[in-house]
Amino acid sequence: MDFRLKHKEETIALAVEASGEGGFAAAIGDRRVAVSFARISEHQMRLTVDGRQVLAFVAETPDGKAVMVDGRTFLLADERASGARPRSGAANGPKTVTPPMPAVVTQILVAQGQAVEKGQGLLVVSAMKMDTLLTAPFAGVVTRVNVAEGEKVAPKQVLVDIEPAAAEPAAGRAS
Amino acid sequence: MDFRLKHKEETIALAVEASGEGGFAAAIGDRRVAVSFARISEHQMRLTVDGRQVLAFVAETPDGKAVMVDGRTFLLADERASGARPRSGAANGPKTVTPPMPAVVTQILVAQGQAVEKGQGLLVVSAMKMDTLLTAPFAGVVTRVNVAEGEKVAPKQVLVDIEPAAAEPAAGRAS
Amino acid sequence: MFKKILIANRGEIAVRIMRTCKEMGIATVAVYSDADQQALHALEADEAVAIGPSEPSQSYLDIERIVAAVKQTGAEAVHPGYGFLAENADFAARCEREGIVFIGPPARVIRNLGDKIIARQIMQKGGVPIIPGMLETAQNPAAWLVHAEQIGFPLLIKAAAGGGGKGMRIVHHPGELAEACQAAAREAAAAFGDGTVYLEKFLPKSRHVEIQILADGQGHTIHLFERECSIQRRHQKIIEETPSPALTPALRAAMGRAAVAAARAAGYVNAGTVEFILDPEGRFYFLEVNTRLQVEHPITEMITGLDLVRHQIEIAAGRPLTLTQEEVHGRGHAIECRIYAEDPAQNFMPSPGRIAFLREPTGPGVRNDCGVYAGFEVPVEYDPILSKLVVHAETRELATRRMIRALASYAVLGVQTPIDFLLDVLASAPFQAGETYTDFIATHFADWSPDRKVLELAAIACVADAMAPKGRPAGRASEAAAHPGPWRTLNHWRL
Amino acid sequence: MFKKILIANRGEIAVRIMRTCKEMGIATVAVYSDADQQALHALEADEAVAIGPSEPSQSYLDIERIVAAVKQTGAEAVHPGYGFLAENADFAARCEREGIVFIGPPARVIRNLGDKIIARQIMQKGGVPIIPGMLETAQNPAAWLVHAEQIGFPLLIKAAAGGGGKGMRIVHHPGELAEACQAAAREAAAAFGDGTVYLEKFLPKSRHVEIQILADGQGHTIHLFERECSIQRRHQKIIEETPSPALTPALRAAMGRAAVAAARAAGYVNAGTVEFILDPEGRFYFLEVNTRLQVEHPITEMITGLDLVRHQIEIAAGRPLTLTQEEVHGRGHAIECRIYAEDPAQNFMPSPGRIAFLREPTGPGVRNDCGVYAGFEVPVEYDPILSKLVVHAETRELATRRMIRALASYAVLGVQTPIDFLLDVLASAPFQAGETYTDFIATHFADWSPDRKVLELAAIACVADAMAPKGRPAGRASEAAAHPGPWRTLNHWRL
Repeated sequence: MDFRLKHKEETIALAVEASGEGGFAAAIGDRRVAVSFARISEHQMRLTVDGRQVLAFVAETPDGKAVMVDGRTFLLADERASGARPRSGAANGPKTVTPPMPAVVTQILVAQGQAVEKGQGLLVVSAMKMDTLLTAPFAGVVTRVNVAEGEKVAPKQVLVDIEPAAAEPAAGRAS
Repeated sequence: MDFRLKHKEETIALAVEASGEGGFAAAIGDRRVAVSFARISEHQMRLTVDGRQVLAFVAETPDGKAVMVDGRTFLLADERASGARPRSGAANGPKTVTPPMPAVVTQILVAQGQAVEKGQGLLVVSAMKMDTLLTAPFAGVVTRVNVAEGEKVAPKQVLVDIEPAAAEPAAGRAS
Repeated sequence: MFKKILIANRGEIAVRIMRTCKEMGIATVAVYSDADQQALHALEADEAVAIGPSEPSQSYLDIERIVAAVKQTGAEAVHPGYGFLAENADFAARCEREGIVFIGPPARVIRNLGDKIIARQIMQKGGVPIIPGMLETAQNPAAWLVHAEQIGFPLLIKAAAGGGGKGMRIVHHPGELAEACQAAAREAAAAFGDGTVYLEKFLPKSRHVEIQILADGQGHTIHLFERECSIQRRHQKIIEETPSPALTPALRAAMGRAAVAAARAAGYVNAGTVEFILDPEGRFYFLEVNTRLQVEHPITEMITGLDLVRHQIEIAAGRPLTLTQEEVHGRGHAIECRIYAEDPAQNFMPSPGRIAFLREPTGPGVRNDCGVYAGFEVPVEYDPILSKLVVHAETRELATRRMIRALASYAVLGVQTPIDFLLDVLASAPFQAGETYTDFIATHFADWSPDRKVLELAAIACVADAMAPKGRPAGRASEAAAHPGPWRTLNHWRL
Repeated sequence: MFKKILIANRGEIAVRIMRTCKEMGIATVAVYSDADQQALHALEADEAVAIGPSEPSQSYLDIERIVAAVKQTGAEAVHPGYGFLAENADFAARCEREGIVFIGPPARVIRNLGDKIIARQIMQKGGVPIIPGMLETAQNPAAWLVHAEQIGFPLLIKAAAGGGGKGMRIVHHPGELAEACQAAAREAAAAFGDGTVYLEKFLPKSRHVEIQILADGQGHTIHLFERECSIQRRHQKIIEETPSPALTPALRAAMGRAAVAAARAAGYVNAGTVEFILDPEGRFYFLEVNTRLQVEHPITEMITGLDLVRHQIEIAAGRPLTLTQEEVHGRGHAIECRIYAEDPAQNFMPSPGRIAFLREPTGPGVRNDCGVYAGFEVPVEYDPILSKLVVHAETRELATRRMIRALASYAVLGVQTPIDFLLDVLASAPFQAGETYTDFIATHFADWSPDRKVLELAAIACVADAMAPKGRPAGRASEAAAHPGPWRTLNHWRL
């Protein structure tokens, strides 16, 4: 059985072979490990990995499976599962105006029809007492402001549509 | 909606009338209370009873629903539910040889065919480092010893069958 | 003593205050906004009053609604916690007018100390060393320049009404001064409704050391030693400890005396904190007074064995402080780590969301003042603090090890936390050497990224979790009912 | 220092010992029986070794299996905890022969102090007051009677090898003596393989007060004050506290000196406890030495700020004890309540079973040394202790209130516990007056039955639980993925 787990931009591939109830051998890169495991509770697993005993805490979250080992928590997602979501669109460069975290819109600085420069401030969102200015990813014209002040917004949600200026390489609207 | 909850030998009857989502009025004896409630988690309820806020912790157990309020825990069982089990057979007087708690048989003091007096020691069970002597509930003859030393036993399980002596009022075997 | 107190706050600090109230036999009233209907503080109180929408200005910061909740429930006193209305002189004054006891200093004291220029004047008069700089504001660029040259560069522009870095600018050259003053004033005006700014000497390699004080209404003031709070991100403390690795007994005594003098100069009553900047030569300067219970008060409780909230309530009830300075002893070493919902790998960006699983650290010398629980949705509207993990041990080294053990056993799944970052800070050579200056994170951890050494282990756990059935372990085979037979206890063992 | 320690125990004490090991950077090995495959102590260790069937004699008490586990894992030392092999001189001797460090006193000391008659001889020679009574056994009824009349009635028959009340009888009249001696000897022989008994004066209205001592291998011995452990059911402690309400500073110092003298007389090394009986006139008598870590050691840790397990390990590693008597100070008041799986309404009958839900108390000054978790099946084979709830506060009154708050917030569902009983004891007038004699429960709580005042509330909760859907609160409506857009942090606030 092969697992491909996404962690941020990286994929961890595990070739897993079950060895009886509660055990498996896994190959990760050139490393091979013998694992035995038992579920302690819904969120707690006991592992023995090459003789060392480890407690792992696991919970499903909207961003993938959160797994804590030794005080270190990682978000892992099955790459093949539908909607395995890249944690970051950084590879292509951010092209949409969307908040980095769940937040509240506190200020809107542009209006429909307004021309904006790349990097120009568009709106301010606030989360947990920290204000964040969202800026234009490229030069263009604001075709639509999709939110109002006081509105709750979330990552991926496009807050402002911008029609790129002719010189912009990216095709189409930022959406 | 009427609830009849068994607590030990007693029955608590509640006449309950739902008042919208998350609220009800209950009559318990001559007391009438207005209750609003919300589930906080699988095992935790928030109640407001006549203005006072109370946290209650609830879990199903083999002996009924365990409910903790203010550090006091009660076992409550729906009287009408199938197998609503009396916590004690004390009303009829104990007539069977059964351990009071899950335990291990550590000593058997009688053998099949042996005559025993009322109160005579039959076997010793041990739980959590406490030994308990189980005695004959009436005079008679041991017709069968159902367990062996070292065996795990549980309440309700009949460990020794005794045929009552002729003088005994109770009909039939102790089983 | 009060029969009922309303706690005008939320989260861990509201829960912590309620615990002391319960131990004092005082009924508690929580207030909660729409976002906090199922918040822990609202659950733990004897009564809970809804005070409005999630937006802080319409709930926790709304004086009218808080006062109405006090009247509705018949509470005799209000504990403001920290943040929100805790240092709002108008709120304290309103309580005074309404006959509600405000658990904190008098409104007048809050107002004076809330204006940094007035506070500096008070301290100078009281003989407390202040950072070299202005004691009033200035009106024109020429006047600024005169002051600046007296002080010397680099210098710091600060807002009189300020806090949290707003309206603050470091200026290195005379040429930058005028524009920086104007920008700072604009920012301060926008943030506080007051654009007054002033200049102070900038002390680059310094520590933030604060002294806890307690003052009763009868003129008796003592201090409870220091807290070192130099490790900060975004001007917000993240690790605090006491004693400070930088203080000698003589310096501790001197700073304690200065803090008591500061409190006396200000006419202080109740618990408060006098913040100082300590330079590498051991000179200390008054920074400000926090006129409330400090977030990091638990480390002082750990080393002194005192319950600061109880002392606050008793002082507010008019009782004299019977503790003398000589009776207060610090023992051992305490460290606090603030567990925020934030992502240290992304510049400590907030991370609200649902706590999917929570496992708190426990054990000897471990205290976790926690305001959330598994299943709770951490709101986007409020401060990101989830809990404060505090440890106490015999020495700084042992406390550090204890904190590392506690952090490593703390699972918060569903939101990001700085737990792994804190593990690395605690294990670092500069921390262990006590080189805790206010530039600590910028100097040593600017490029921090999460340790990946157990990532593969986490991936293995992920696979194991997928392979292991989720069903509960079956209950015991034994029958459930208990039909007591005839039995008697034979014997018993003792440990 | 050791690199790896095997903990030859289970439950809360094994977990507690591992915590200190982790803080000291020492790897831990757990051993577990079949019943304990998923026990907390087996989960928390770095390695866990199966040592056999559930029956204690074939696992936790099996010296061969423990020694084999030590060798298999390469552990350098064994911590025996309390109970099981902790006071087994043969095990300590075996460790000595195998080159395994036994974290406790030398085998010879354990053997001497394990024989109560020899211990009494040692103490008398060492100038420690002992309970009036015999210093040897007797061979015939006439000899018993001679001793008995010298001692006076009522008197107590005790087993030399004894513990936990086995082989113990109170005798009020000379006529009962011969038969009681024989019965006690039979019981002792059955329980301990040694029927030796002796007579002591019975002190009816007395307190159980014990002194914690620490002795290193270099002859330096100190005491860490007393613990009052008078409140017992079935001769087993259930509430302990320190300081004792009965001790004056002078008496504390005298008992401390006696305990140190007792330790010196016995050649004691490592942590130990000297138990005394204290009569209402303030006279104290040596009872026995517990040659191990005591169940109730946390209350001493709370008032002294010391980690006793760390000191045990350091002493066992041959380090000198650097603490002096003058450096040890008790501060505040600590109380421990033992949370057993037992039913106080049914004569404290054991209550094994599955923990269906667990919510531990938290907060300032609260420590819960817990050995179980929700979902764990508490085995029938072992001691019923689930956790030890410990509080610390400034005074006895405040500690009592803190304990009441903590108990009232402690939910253990699925097994019976004495939490409600303990709440009533803590709230009672005799407890609050400090009238804690060994007959406390028999005198004040013999007829105890559970308080029913919140039974109706519980019934209402039961109904509400039945009416409320069990589904989890839905997650936030927001989309999950995070596509960072272009953004930058604008500002920040400070608390």
